[in-house]
Amino acid sequence: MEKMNDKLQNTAKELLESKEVNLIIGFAKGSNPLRMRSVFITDPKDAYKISFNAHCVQDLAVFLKKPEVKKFGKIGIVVKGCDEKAVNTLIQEYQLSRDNIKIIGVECRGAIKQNLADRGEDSVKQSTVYDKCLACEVHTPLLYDYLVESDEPAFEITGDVKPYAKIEELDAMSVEDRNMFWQKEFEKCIKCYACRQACPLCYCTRCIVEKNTPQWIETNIEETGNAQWNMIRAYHLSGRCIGCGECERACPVNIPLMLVNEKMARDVFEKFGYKSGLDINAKPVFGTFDANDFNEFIK
Amino acid sequence: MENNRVEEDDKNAQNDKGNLSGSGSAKEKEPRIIAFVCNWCTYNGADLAGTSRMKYAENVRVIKLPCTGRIDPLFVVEAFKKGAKGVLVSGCHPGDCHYTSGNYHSRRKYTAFRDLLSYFGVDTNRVEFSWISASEGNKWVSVINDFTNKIKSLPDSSDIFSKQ
Amino acid sequence: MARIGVFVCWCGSNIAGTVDVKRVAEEAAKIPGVVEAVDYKYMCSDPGQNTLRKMIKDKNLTGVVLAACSPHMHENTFRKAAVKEGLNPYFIEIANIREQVSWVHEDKEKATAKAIDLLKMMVEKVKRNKPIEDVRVPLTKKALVVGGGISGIQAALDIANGGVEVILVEKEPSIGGKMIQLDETFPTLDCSSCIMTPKMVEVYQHPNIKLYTYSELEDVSGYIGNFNVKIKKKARSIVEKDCTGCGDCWNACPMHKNVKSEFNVNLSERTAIYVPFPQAVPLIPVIDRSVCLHYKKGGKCQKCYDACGPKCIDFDLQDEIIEEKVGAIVAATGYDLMENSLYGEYGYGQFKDVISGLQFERLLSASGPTEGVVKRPSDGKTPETIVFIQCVGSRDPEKGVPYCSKVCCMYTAKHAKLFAHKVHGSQSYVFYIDIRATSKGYEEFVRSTMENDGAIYLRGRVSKIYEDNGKLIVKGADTLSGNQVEIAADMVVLATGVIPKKGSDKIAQMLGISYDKYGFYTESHPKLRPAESSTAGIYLAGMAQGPRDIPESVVSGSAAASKILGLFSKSEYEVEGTIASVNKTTCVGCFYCKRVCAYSAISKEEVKDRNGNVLKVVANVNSGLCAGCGACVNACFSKSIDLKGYLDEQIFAEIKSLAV
Amino acid sequence: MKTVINEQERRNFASEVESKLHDKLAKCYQCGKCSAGCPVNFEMDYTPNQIIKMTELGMADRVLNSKTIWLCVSCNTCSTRCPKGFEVAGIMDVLREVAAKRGIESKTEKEVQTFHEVFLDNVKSNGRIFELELVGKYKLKTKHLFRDMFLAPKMIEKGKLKMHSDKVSNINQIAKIFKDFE
Amino acid sequence: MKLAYYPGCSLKGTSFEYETSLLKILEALNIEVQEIPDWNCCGASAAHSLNHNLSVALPARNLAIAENNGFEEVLAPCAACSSRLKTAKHEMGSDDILKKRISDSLEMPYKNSLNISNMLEFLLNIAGKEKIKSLVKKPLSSLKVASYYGCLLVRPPKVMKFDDPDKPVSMDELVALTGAVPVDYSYKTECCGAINSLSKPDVVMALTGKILYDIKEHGADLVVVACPLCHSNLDVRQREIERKYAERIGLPVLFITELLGLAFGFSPEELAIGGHMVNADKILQKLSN
Repeated sequence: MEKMNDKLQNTAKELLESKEVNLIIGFAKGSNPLRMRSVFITDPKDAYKISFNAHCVQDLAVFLKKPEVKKFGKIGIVVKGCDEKAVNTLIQEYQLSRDNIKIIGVECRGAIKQNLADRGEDSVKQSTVYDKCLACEVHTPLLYDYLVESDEPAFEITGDVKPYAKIEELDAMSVEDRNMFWQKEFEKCIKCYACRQACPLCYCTRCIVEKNTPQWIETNIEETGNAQWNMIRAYHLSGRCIGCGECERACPVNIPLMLVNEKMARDVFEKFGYKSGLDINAKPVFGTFDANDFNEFIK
Repeated sequence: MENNRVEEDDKNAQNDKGNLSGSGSAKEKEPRIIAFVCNWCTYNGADLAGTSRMKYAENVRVIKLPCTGRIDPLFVVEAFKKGAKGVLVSGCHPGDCHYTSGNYHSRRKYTAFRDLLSYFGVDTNRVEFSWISASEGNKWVSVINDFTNKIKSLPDSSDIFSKQ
Repeated sequence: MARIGVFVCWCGSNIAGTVDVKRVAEEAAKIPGVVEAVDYKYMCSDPGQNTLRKMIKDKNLTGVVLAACSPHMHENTFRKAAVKEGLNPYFIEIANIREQVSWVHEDKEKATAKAIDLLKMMVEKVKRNKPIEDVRVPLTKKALVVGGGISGIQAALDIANGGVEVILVEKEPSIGGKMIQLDETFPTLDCSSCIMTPKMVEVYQHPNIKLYTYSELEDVSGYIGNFNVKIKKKARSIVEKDCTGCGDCWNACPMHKNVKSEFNVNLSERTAIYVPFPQAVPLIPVIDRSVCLHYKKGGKCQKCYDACGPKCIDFDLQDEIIEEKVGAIVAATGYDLMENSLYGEYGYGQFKDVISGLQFERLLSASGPTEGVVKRPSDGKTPETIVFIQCVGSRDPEKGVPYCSKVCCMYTAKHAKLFAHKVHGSQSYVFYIDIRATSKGYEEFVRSTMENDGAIYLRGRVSKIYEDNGKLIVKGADTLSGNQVEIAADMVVLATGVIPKKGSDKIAQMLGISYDKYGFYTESHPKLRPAESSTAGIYLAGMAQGPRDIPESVVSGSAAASKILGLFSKSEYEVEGTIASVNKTTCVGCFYCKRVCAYSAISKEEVKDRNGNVLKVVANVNSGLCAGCGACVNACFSKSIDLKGYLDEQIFAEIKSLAV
Repeated sequence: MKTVINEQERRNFASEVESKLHDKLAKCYQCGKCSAGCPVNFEMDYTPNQIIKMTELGMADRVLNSKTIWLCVSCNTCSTRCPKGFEVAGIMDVLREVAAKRGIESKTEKEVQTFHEVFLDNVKSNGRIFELELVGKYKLKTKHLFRDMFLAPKMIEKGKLKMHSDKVSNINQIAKIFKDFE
Repeated sequence: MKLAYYPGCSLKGTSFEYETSLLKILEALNIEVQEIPDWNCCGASAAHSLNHNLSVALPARNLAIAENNGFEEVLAPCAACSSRLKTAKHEMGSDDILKKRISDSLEMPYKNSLNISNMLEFLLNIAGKEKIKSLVKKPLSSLKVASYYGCLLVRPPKVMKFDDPDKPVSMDELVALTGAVPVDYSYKTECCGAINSLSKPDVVMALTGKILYDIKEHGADLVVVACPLCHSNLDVRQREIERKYAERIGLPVLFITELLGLAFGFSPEELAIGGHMVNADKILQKLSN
């Protein structure tokens, strides 16, 4: 880890000193050593604060949408492979210019589930990391200006690992049972929109829920309105969500939102062969079409 | 602020609801079906069914839009929320879109949207999609009749968008 | 407060026979906002319209709903009537209770209930209508034609003869395109240059046509009626106004026999300063700087300059950018032939006497390298047996393209025919898969090649060509007799497939028009708008759209021209106001709208503060280009774009009115 | 020649071939390039393109009893040059396999079929080819005892015909492969 | 990189000259290959003619053994063997179910990761032109050599992915490296009839005869091949063809490895050139002059 941190800090320092960027967003140790927090560095002298370990769960790309961050112009950001896909998507969707961002990619071996970390877990294993890490295809970020390699070995995956196994279970259920499942989940929703706030790709300055002519979503907290919000969120993120899992982590009532996001991602891949966040020059799946697209459900 | 005038009318409309429901008198044994159709192909196909005096089930209410590309999947959710038992989306056949590609874009979105509906426990038998050209009056009739029969055969829905 | 008038039409008994029109009107009157609801026997009749106009005036209506026949029947009738009373035409809505109710249902009770529902929907919609103004776009009455082949020439002449100024841009040093390279044309066998040259000269002399040859399109911006184009006039190294085309310069050039002639498809040579062919228009030479000794050897050679009487050669001329403003554009960029070298089994490039169809045209042509005598490229001998192979590259998804190139069946028949006429006692064999001869006189032409000119047609493809003792051994199949056949030929002519001109995709991107996966420009509608591109104000002509023959190319050139003359016949271009508009405050500029727009109607607009700093980039709808389909509205996550006449709010109101 | 097409039989045969071939018969547009380049066409009773069409029409008897399918030497000239990318050589394999499965013995090209069978038997029992045994068994089966006999002495002299061969030692595995895929 | 060697049945039998010469030049090139342990027959044409799945499973066993022994690259000098190995790889690459069935049947894990090279590919890509050229001690400049490719080295191109199927050049390039003059002729990729050698000798003689007479006409001194089946048709059957068409041919047929061996300075005995049916003494003499 020390080697990694040295490289991270040096890179950050150089970038700030050379004025190539005005701000670096990274991770720093919090008061609890097993919880990492985000840190915003403008002074090269503070670069030593930056650090990385298996507790760096947050997707820092979420800050790139904030006006108070945007005003810095050229920004450097520390990203894991999964989070970097968010950066790609932001570039793809014109929310960020490639010229204005320096991507400091870190090779990530997996992030430890925060609830376990809070109980003192500190080792990266199949049983301690998030589901997204088990299915991770981007331990090394796809796009970066600087790469900080991990000095940890990759953890072993043994047996038949099925991340998000619940999806298959849901798929196998009857419609009524799925309805029951989600009704229970969405009943809990308090429409706090934390899922939206935590999402690096929910960057609209005026969200559709805030539009009242027409009222797309019931504002009060009742079942159909809750479901409607969750529906719209899922629909707006399908083909875009890069699976960082921040929405689910942010949800105060523990709705398993990644089961929705991941399902849509699989669906889009199955139907259109598209995976989000891989290529800044790719046409987004719902920004284009193919004359031979899936047509079977249409009479 | 943009629409005071209308909001006011709406309130009145709600108050008067009981009085003016022409359809209300049938006490809604008949399921309501909303059809979102494009102006160029399906709407004309339905017109053709009319001029040919073909007969079909009365349950459908057509909402005309310029193109399937304009038919937002979220309209479907809204229709369910407002009590529709079935929703039909229909437009020009692939390759025939008046606006070149509206139906292609729409098809992609509905492919994903339909799966999402089903995943959330909505019976996808309640949403129907069809390509009906301006010359397919007979297809319009059979799609409407088949869909109406299908909807009638389904149990009362209790999915997350239909609960009142 | 809305003041809506409702009219329920009987349409004689057409509606009233099945729908209780009185009850519909009664129910309508109860809808909030409806000030009066009446029923009338025939709303579309003059008295019906007068009733409508009277109520608009008397009751000071802000909106009208007619429960009547399909809007596709009389919407315009009623809109016009409304306009006469000063009401915005888009405040007329129609509930279709004839085609969708009375004609298709029998149960009067249910039909009436449905009619009431449809009417309610429209009342709720009209309440939320906003005044829409039709868009008027000023027109610059000048046209640009890109490409100086037969279709481009035809378009330019037709537009110019209609009294409109035309700019014709051609990439090559001369206009004429591929057609001027052809010998005689099927099925009438009139000589191509005899019918083409006068047209080329007419273009040159036409007072309304400004011709830029050796020039390329550099940039296009703007929209229908108002395009700004930049044309790069490449340096010809000749002061054009002084040149007389006398030929002293190219006769003096020491670089003769060094460069392959493009015009003769590599069958002859040309000089470094050259005109591509003697009838070139303009008859002004150009210096090919990539081979000219003056440029290659530091200015030492200037033999052409010395020979030139008027001293119009200027070695230092530079490329020039010309800016023009035009109102409409014709894209007629033409075609290329596929690379025959893809077919290793046919030995093109390896065996000198395996040539392309276009090369054979040059061998047949009196202005060609052999002055019209058919000779083998290898040894100059006159061939006695020629094998023609059709579908080389066409209908071949593995190595070439899957489509049919359309002209090869006919030109091969022509080649076999002309060869029989030129070389007595000669023999042609034609390998074909299907014969496509579907225009006037075509089938007869092919039959006569077989029956009168003795060409033997074999139904099958050729698998391989070998060389053996100066002969080409062609190994093919005749599937009709079920035989493998070998023919010893003196020469083999490949009917090479047609592909879009190299670089035509770049021009399409510049123009913002769409093209298919092969690169052919796509029509706005394949049947009903075949001359229009997907972008308003840009029209298509010739082979750039897909394989076609000369008459079809001429027709398409004329069609594009007539579209433009029609457009220019009005003082302004008018489009329906039901187009998209952007809420620039809430737009975040993700440009999904731009991605899904089939009309390139959405552009990026910078929002700046007082000091000119860019605050953000948002979408902007170009009203001249928007066709009003609404695909952008669906693509918008934050619902910052909406479609006039079909606002989200209106659709929601319609749905809500149906709430049960 | 006349053929009455029985739609059910046509479909059965065509789809059996298509599913084994992983390709569609309708792809072929009968240009004949396969037959044009086929090195053994001169010996065949039907040209390759005819075989494809006949298969599509369900003429199973004629196709499976044809000389063509056994004469094909799998040189792949046809598949390589086919403008539609159709597996022409592949369909010959499929038809041979179908013929063998149906127990159809070629009347005219018995030698080819027998050679393949003897060859596979040889592989099955040794794991590798023992050439002398292969040739011997083939000759016994076809009764062409003396064909090519004059070659033998010189080949033995040159050391080309070995008198023994190495077998695969894990011969059970070979047997298992044959069992699993036969 | 660990290089596996799949000899195939012919190289252990009728075409022993191929193996002998091949091992010699690999030694000279300082390339070490290891025979795949307990390899089995690829099934050749018989398997794919009678049983598609077997035609994939038989070569797959060899690939699986090689893969599980840590090899990354396989040399299959026999054109037919390399074709079957490559086809098996191609088939399993597009048919996961079959791949799994085979892997289950073999009771071995299998990733389908090996790269397979035929002789020419191996020489050009793995040994490299430079190295071959540097080893040429006796340029064969007096010889005119026709390269005969046949079918299976280049066809079908989507599986073989090697050279141009209609205008192949790889063997001619190797010939040129030895200093010999490559001879161009028409029937480079025509089929010799290969698999039907025993069962349809008349057909095979017609096909092979056409090729041999064409080569002869173009003035070649000898033919080189990279396939034991081609070799046996062109070499073993040559006398018979001469008799049948009553015209002498007298073209020695060498393996490309033998030609390279001669250029590297090995003696004909070291390369087992004496094992051929058509006597090569005349050209060997021409060389020593």
